[in-house]
Amino acid sequence: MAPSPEDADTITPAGDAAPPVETADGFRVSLPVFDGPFDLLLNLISQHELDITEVALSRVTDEFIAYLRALGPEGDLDEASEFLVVAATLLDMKVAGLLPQGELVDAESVALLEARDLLFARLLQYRAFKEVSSWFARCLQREDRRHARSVRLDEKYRSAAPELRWTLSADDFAALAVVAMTPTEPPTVGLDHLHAPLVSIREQAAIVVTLLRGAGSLSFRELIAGVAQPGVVVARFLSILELYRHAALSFEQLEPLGELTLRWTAERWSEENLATLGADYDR
Amino acid sequence: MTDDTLTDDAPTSDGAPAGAASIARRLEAILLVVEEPQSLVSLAAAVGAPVAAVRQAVEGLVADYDGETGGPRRGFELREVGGGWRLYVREEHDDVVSEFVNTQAPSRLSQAALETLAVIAYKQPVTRGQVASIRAVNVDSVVRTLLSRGLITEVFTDADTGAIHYGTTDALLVNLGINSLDELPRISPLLDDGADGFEGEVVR
Amino acid sequence: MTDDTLTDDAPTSDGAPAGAASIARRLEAILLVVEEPQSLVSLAAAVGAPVAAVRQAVEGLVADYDGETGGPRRGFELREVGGGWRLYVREEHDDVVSEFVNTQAPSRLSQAALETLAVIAYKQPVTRGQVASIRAVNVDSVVRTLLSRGLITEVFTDADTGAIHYGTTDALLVNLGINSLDELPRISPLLDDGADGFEGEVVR
Repeated sequence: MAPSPEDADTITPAGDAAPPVETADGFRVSLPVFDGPFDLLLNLISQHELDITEVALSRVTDEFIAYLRALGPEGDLDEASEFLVVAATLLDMKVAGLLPQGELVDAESVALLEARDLLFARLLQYRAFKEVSSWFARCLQREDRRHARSVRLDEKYRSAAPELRWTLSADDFAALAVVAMTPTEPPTVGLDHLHAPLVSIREQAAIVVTLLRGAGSLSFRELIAGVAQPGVVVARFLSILELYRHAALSFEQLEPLGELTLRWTAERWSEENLATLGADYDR
Repeated sequence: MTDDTLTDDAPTSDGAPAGAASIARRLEAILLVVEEPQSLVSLAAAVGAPVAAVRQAVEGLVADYDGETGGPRRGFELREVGGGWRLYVREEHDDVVSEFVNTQAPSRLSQAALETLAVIAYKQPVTRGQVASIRAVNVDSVVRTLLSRGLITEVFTDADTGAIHYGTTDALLVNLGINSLDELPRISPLLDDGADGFEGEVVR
Repeated sequence: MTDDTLTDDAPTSDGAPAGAASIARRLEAILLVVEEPQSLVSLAAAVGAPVAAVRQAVEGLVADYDGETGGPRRGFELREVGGGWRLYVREEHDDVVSEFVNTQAPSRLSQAALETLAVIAYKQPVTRGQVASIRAVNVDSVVRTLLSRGLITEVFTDADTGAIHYGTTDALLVNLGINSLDELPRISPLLDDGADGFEGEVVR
C-alpha cells in the first residue's frame, strides 16, 4: 500500500497514458500518406491504420538524418538511439509487410503472418516500456524531493556495536584492492559446455565431391549414410551449399521436407577449388 | 518502562492492549536511529514484541503523526516504502527542508536509463542481452549506471552461459516511493503477447 | 499550511500567536533531518520566523514530546545540547536502541565493505559516486558502516558539486599494523590504467 493517497493519481496504466505528442520540437515525418510527428506514425502503424508498406522508410530515414544534422553535434542522443530502435522495427515490419500474403494455404505463409504479428508485438512491447518509463521518471523525481530521516548514530550507541574483528594484513588488503578495482570482464557466453569436435567443411566437401562425381546423382540421405555425428551431417550439408555456390552441383526437392536429390553439374572442376571452399567458415 | 503505561496511552487508548502504547514509544526510539526502512519483523525483534502488536502500534503511530488521534498533524510522517517503515519529513515541508539542507539532487537518469530500468523491473530476472533485444540497442553502460546507483543488482549468473541476470533492488522501491513491485503500473496485457515471442528470439 | 492552525494548536493553544503551531510543524520537519544541534537563530532562519516565536515553539515541542500537553510521552525528546537543539532517543529507551544497534552491526566487515574500504584507501580522497562506479554497485550503506566504524572519514566537500570526499583514518592504519598510508603495498599499475577509465565514465 502506498502511504499517501496522491499516489493513486500518478499511477496511470501505461496503455492509455500515451501522451507522446512533442510536436513542438520533436521529429516530424512528411510523406505522401502521412504528415506528423514520428511517435504518431508509430501509433498509427501499431493500430493497423496505416499500412507499413505505404511508408517509404528511406525517406523517413533521410528526413531524420536531416533533422539530426539540424540539431548539431550536441543533438539528442536519446532521440537518435530511439530512432534506430524504431527504424529497425519498421524495417522488420516492412519486410514482413512486403512479402506476398495470399490465402492461408501453407505453413510458410502462416509463419510469415506470425512473424508479422510478432513484429507488431515487439513494437507494442517497446512502446509499453517507453511509456511506463515516464511513470518511473515521475516517481523518481517526486521521491528525490522527499527527506527521510538519516542521521548518524550517536556516539553512545555506536560504541554499543561489538568490537571489530580485523584479520587482514596489509598485503591481504592490497590484494583485495586489486580485486576490487579490476574492471569486471564483460560477460561472454561460455562455450565450455559445448564439446562437439570441430569438423572441417573442406574435408567433408572432398568426400561429397568424391561420392557425387562417382555416382553422378545421389540423395542427401545417401550422402550421409552411415554418419552418426550430427556435426558431420551439418558440415556435409554446408559443404553442399558451398559447392552449389561454385556451381559444382544442383539440387532438386519435389516437395517440402521431401527427398533432396543432388546432381554433379561441374563442367570444370579442379582440386584447387577445394582449397578455398568454405573459407567463410574459417576464422 | 512500566511507568509508560500510566502516562502515554492517550493516542491508542481506544481498545488497544495495555502494552501497545509502550511498544509505540519503543518504536519511536528505534525509528529515530534507523537509516533504512525497517520491516515489521525487524521492528518486532527490536522492540521485543509480537509482529501483530507491532503492526497495530505502527498503524497507531501513522494515525498519531497524521493528527487523527487528537494531537497535531506532525511535521514528519511514518511511511511504508521499500518493504519497511521509516520516518519522513511530511511532503508539504519538503521545500523548507530542501532549502535548509541544500542537498544536491542526484543527477537525473537519461531516457535510455529509465527505459532500461523499466524493462528490468518488469522482466526480472533478465540478462543484458535480453534487455538489449527489447530496446534494440546496447545497454551495457546504462546497466552500469543503474548498478552504481544501486537501483538494480546482479541476481544470479547462469552456470552454463555465464550470463548475469539482473533484478531491481529495495532501494529502487524506496526511490520510487512504493512498497513493492506489485505497485508498478500494470502493462501485462501488452507484455504477455510480445514477451513470449521474444524469449525465442533472444536465444537466437 | 494554513489548515494546520485549525487542527494542531492543541499543544501551544495557551496564548501562542496564530502561526506558532505551523512554526512548530516546520521545526519538526527541520529537526528530523539535522545531524548537529541547531541554535535558535539557525532554526529561525530555517523556518522563516522570528527567534522569539521559534523559542516559544521549541519550548512547546519539548513539552509536547514530554507528554505534558495531553499527548503521549514520546520515545524521543527534544534537548538542548551545546547551545543547540536536536532530537534524541529518550534515555529510558537506550537499552532497546543499543541492543538493536548491536544486532545490526556484525563483528566482521562484509566482503563488500572490505573491498569498498580498499578502494577508498588507495584512491582517497574519493567520492561515493566514484567508488560506486569502480565497484559497479551502490556503496551508500557500506560507506555508512565504514563511517560508523571509524575506518573512514569525510575529508572535504567539493564546493561546486557538494560531493563529499572520503579518506581513511588512523584506525585503519592501526588495524593494518602500518604507520602511514605510504606503507600500503604498491599496486600502482592498476590504479593508473583502470581507474582513469572509470573516471571518464562517471562524468558521462
